Amino acid sequence: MIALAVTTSWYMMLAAALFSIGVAGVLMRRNALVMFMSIELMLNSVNLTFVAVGSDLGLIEGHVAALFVIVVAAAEVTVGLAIIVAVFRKRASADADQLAELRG
Amino acid sequence: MPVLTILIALPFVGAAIIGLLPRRRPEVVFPVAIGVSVAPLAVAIYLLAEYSLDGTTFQFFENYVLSERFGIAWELAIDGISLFMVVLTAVLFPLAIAASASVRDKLKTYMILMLVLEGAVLGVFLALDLLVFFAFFEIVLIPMYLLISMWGSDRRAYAALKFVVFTAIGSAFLLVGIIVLGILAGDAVGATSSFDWRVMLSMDISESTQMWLFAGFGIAFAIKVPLFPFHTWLPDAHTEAPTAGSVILAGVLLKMGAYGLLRFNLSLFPDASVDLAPVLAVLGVIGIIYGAAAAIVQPDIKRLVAYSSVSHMGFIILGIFAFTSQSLQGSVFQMISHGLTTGALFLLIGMIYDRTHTRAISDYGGLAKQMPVYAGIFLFSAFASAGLPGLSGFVGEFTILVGSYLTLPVLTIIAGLGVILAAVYLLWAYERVFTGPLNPKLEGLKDLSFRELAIMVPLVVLIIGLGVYPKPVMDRIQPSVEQIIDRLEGASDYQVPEFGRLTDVESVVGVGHEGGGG
Amino acid sequence: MESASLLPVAFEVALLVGALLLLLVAVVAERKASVWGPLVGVTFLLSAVAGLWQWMDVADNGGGLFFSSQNFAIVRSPMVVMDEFSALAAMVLGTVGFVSFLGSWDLQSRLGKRGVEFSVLMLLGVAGLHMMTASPNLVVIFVGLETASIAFYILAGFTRKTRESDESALKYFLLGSLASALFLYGTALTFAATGSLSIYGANSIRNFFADQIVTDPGILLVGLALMLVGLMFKTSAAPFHQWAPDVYQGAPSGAVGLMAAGVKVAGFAALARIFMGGMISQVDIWAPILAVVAALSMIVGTVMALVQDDVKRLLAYSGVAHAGYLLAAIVAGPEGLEALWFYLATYAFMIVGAFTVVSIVNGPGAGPTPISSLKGLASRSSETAWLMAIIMLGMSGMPFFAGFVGKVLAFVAVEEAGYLWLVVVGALTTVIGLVFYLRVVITMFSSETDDSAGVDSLEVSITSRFAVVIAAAVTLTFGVLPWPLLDFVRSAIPF
Amino acid sequence: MTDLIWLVVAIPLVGAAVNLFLGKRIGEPLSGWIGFGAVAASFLIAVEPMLGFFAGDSEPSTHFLFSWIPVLGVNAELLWDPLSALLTMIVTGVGALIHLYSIGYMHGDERFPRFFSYLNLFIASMLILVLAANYAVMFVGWELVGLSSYLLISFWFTKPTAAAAGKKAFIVNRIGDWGFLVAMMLIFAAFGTFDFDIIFGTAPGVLSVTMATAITLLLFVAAAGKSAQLPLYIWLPDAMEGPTPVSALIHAATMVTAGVFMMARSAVLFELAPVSGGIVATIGAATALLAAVIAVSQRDIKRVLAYSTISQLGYMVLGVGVGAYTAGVFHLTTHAFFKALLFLGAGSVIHAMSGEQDMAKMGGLRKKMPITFFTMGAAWLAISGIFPFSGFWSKDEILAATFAQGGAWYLLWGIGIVVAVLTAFYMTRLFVLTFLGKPRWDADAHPHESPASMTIPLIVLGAFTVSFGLVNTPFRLSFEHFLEPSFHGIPHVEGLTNVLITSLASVTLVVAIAGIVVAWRRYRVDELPVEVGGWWDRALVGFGVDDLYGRWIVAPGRRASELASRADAVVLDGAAHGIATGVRSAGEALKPVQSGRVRTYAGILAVAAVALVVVTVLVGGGF
Repeated sequence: MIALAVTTSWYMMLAAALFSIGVAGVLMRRNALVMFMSIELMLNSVNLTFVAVGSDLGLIEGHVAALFVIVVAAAEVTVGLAIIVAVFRKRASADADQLAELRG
Repeated sequence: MPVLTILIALPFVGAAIIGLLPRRRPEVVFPVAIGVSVAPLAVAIYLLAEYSLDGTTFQFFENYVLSERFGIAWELAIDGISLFMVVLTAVLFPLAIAASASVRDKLKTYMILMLVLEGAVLGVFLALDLLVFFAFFEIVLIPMYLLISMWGSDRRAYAALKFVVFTAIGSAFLLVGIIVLGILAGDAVGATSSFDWRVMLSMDISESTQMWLFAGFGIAFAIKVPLFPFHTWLPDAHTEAPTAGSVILAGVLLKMGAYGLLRFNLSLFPDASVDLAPVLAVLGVIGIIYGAAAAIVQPDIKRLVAYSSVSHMGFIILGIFAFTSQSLQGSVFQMISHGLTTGALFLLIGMIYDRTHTRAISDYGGLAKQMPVYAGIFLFSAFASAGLPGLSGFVGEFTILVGSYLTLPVLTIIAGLGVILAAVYLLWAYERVFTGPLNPKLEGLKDLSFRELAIMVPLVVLIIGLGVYPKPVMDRIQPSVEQIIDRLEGASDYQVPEFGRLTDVESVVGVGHEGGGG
Repeated sequence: MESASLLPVAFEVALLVGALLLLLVAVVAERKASVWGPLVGVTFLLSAVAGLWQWMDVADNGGGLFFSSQNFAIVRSPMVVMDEFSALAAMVLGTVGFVSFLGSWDLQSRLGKRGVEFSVLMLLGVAGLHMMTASPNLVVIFVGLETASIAFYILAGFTRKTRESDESALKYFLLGSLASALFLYGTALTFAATGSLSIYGANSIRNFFADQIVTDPGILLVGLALMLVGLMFKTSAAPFHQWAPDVYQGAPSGAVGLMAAGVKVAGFAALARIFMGGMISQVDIWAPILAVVAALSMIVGTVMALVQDDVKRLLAYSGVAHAGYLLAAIVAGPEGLEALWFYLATYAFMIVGAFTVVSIVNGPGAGPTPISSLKGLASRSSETAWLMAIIMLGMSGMPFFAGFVGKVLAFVAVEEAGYLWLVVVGALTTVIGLVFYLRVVITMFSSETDDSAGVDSLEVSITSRFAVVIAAAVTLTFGVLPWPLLDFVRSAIPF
Repeated sequence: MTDLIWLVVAIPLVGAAVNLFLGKRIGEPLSGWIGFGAVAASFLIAVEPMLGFFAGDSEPSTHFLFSWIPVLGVNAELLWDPLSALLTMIVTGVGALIHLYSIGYMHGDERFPRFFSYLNLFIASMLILVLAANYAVMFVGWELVGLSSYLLISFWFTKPTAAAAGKKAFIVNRIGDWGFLVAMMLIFAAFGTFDFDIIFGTAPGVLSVTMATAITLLLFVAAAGKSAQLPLYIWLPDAMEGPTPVSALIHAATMVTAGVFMMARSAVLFELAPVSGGIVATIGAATALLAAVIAVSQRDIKRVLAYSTISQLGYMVLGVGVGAYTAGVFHLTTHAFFKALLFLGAGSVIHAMSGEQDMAKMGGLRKKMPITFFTMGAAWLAISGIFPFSGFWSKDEILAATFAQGGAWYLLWGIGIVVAVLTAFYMTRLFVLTFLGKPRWDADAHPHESPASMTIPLIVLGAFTVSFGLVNTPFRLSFEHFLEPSFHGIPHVEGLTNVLITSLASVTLVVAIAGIVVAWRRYRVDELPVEVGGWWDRALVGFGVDDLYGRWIVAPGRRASELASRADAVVLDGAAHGIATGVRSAGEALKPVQSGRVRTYAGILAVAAVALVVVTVLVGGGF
């Protein structure tokens, strides 16, 4: 069996795939929560890229950046969930398309 | 002593004074407004007296650099042409304000807008820096828009918006043209950009660029003049505007277009001017005939005078693009005369509108019996507008027609027909309104009051004065016009034809600087 | 700069300290808004003064890259830079923050205890915004961006009782975080391509481009594009603008001022910093794209605003159009920066003033704000009507009002950069703009309404009135005498 | 004394201004006397220098007043030479008489002072026209005369027909003025100036035949407008709406002759263009014939005289066309006297019959109005061309000159003779129907002789009508000698031996007498011939030329204007509205895209992002 060397570009492609899945999730899923989950998925794929490149180039900025992103993602989660819960508590479902009064 | 800056500042100061007047005593606003508007008139008369004949054409030069990098300077000057535009403005505004006695609601705002408008218009005629010119040219829109849409008659919203959009589109192209020209001038001077008129005068721009710039500038000024296809805003704006608005619109605002053509299109883009002259002259002449024809059948007296303005401005365009010093000088003179005559007509219509609140000609009849003095002055103004010799209208029109013949023979002959049509629409209107049996509804109308007479007398005196002895005005216009003609001759291959040579031509109309038909 | 003094981050520190103090005071002072109100105002003013102090310090001994004291290993990619650019941004954000605070005070004083949270969020949001402008490091810019965005997501939904506020907050949050994620992925790819996260410093993106020809720029271009998407979303440029109208309409009028003004100032500053500072050598790639987006924004913005009946939606779409004009200034490269800053500074005040007037007329909370509600404002409160007219004319680009100077100078720079067609689009869309701005003006001055409501019957709170007066004053003074501000701004072009 | 000439013009102007502004205060008779005084003063001032020419010892002179339009080199300048002196004499002389007459005629009119103001204005404008030293100043007089005729025709403006007649007169005149304007354009292009002395001095050597023809034909268009020649004569009959003294002064003696005067003044140019001479003469003859025929059928006394004037003007134009300028001017002068007399006489009759103008309701006025009868009798004989009276000499000279040309001109001479017959016929018809036969007055009519102020002018004019002919008999051409300085260099009509002249004169005399006798026998009967049906009706309305114009020029003109005005609203405004609605609909079209649903926005955001990435990569040349 030929030992395939796992290079950084593999990681990058994986991250890109994850990112695309995230975007697809935001577009296709109705539920606001799932949309928000997909966005978090996108952020994590970015983390993967940062870490992969950071270790590949031996630069610490990559890893520091990943940490920053995790912190920010956390903040976003708290606020995001709070908003989504607040908005959909009074409503039947968490369907984002319900909210369409502001248009035109 | 920066006379010109003071001249521009005075109306704005006046507006501020009126703004500060106590709200409790509204009756004080009207007299103060007239008083304040007389100040610029005094300065204008001072300029008229001080303008020396033998000096260079541009006098009272002021230059205060605003931005080194972009080459923008507060540059003002006055020459033979702008001198009389300034005087015309300074004369018409007090009269228009005095004629606004019947304005009741928000009189303070009305007067502020009128004075701001006056300041902006004075700025247009005095500015030499292109950006400063543009700023004043564009800002004139706002007070005019508000005047029409707040004090106009029934279709005022539509008319005001139409006026703004037409002119704004024009000035959009003008802005693009100015910026492109500014960059070119900047390269010549070595800065990012330069908007100094003198720098642009000394530049030689390639023929194709001149064409584009001529088009950009030309569209804005053509809409403002208004030239034939772009004139449809004029009848609506004039009809719906309040009396003072129409007087200023016809008396002064239309001249900004013609002034722009003279000052910028002809001087800065001589080659393009020579190439495009026939096109614009043709549009001008169409304007003359079309405007006059449309005027004949207008049911509304104000719309009739508005269309007559289209016709008269057509003469001015013909004169400008015939490129002889006689025709150009005739155009400038006609700009002054048209301001006075059409201003007088609109003031008069305003006076009768204050009494009867209707502009439809069919509502009138036999007015001359009820208001003889009013009828007399109206007939006088109508004949002045139709170009009766001895009055200012004739001097302008005659000089244009005789001056334009050599370069645009066929067009000038057709333009001459405008003189007949003018008599038709004015006299037919006069007949329907003033002669015949008195319309019963008009019983008991009082003739002109002292105030109204006081407004009309200066205009009548000026119209007669300019008609009988136009020499002092013509002598001051002459050098500026010569300068433009030299500029045209110098830059392009165009040679101004000499009058008095055409004695042995074969075909009667076979002459013109291109040798073909006019 | 041996000892890492706090001057470079003085602006953020001032705001943070202010926020903390505010929270403490709020706990003690319970309901009395009049106690902690002035504190917020003072904090904003202090932050602006900090910006001024930074400016003077930079003017004396030159800007510098900070937090790069020798012993840290990140001398190669500093986190914060203090130059005229960031100092100017601080001053603008500080003053805009102050004015929008005044504008929103009607709202806050009504919210009782939660009013404090509103102010804290405003302070933190502005701090985040300045972080975006003062940092050469892409990730720190992202952090600043997220801090501000999160603060404004909450502000958008602050008056939760009304349905529109919920909808606006949710939309803003979902789309905002999506855009931020895109931006972040862009930074990651740029990092992958250039091996650096910072524009300045030893191992910076700029040096990367300086010393080698990029053979295989694929990854870099994608990264660059995604960063553009993120920032253009934030500055509501078309076609990434769709969130703006709904969010502005739904959000409480008091809060929208800061959201609209602050995000635009910071967004464009960051855009300028990254693209003009870092990637100036790639200008012939991103400039044409920005030009197209600018033109699109101008057209979509003005055309859509023309058919709006709601004042806030109209102002939102006009914001899209203004984003177009600002993008045009960036397209012109360094030449356009002067115009960019002038336009940004004056536009921020105008938009805050406009929204304050809306909150005066229709109440600071959320709710429908049809244009017809402005009808006859001139008779109800002539001063407000005149001030709003000045702001509207300023926004429409009328000469002798601030908008004109910014727009014309931007067009000059764009023309010099060779994009004549963009200038033509700009000039023509300005005409459309004039139509709907004048529509607002004439609605106010039309006297159809019966004057039974009596003259000056609309009561206007001092703070809102003061905010609108400042906004109109800025519009008028910098319209008639723009030259001092222009010279001041010109010196803020470090790169 | 000639340098006081500008006073001749100034005094009537002052008179006009005084009456206009202070009229109401001055009141009825006084303002009339002021008007009369002004014109009489001008007359006295002009007489003395005129006599100088008569004695043959003073030279023509120009008087510079001020520089009017510098850029065109036009100065306000007056030219004093025999021709202008003669016309000044006619204008001020006849004018003064008519002013005197008007004091009586206009008695009791509420706008009495305003009438004399307009009359003075007319005299002043006519003097400007006559004394002008260049075409531009002449044009000023030309149009001001048109203005005053407008004001005077529609003096009783409360009558819609009067107002319409005034407007019609001015507009038709304006058509002529357009011709004058275009002529002046050509002149300025050719000579670079409008001054007569330069133009007439250099023209023969310099001007080409085509240019000369063009200029002269255009000048003739102007003359046709002013002197009511075919096709622009339609305004004169309607101008009778004005008060009778106005018809006498303007539409008989002075204004209508302005066209002939102008052509005489431009004789040098006409000499250079034989073709236009022919055209002018032909049109003159045709007009004379047509007008004479129509005059025969007219029932209104003033309309008879109006068509008679058009016919006599045709004679003068024929004279000028033939090249006999002196003859033309001579006939102009004599016509001024007897036509003014006829009109004033008619006025006196109308005044006496309290406004009645239809000849069918007159008759037998001989005994009631002896002075009017005798003076109009003299004028009747003069205009018919009976021997010692002035009309005979002047008309005969024109016919003789036409005959002397030979060739095709015989046809014109023939027409001239036919017109002479018709003239005699309709004038006798008028005279007989008015003064002789059984009175056919209405019940309330009781005519009486007019007051002295009206009859004195009649008598003076009568004297001139009788005597003036002798001034220029074929044997002693003192009139020609008098005008010689104005027409130096113009070739005289040759081939007129004494024998030929006397024989031609006798032919015209016989023909005239024949005309009188036929008319006398037809109308000097108690039972008047019925003149209705067929030819009579058509002639009465001037062969429908008027409504021909109405149908073929005025109506289509109005339709074109309607079209222009509607085109404005539909086409041009349509285009403007099109653009506006286009922009607005673009906005409306974009609205649904803003659906309000978050996922649509996210979708568009994503698609746009992908698009941007793809474009950037392509632009950057990546991968």
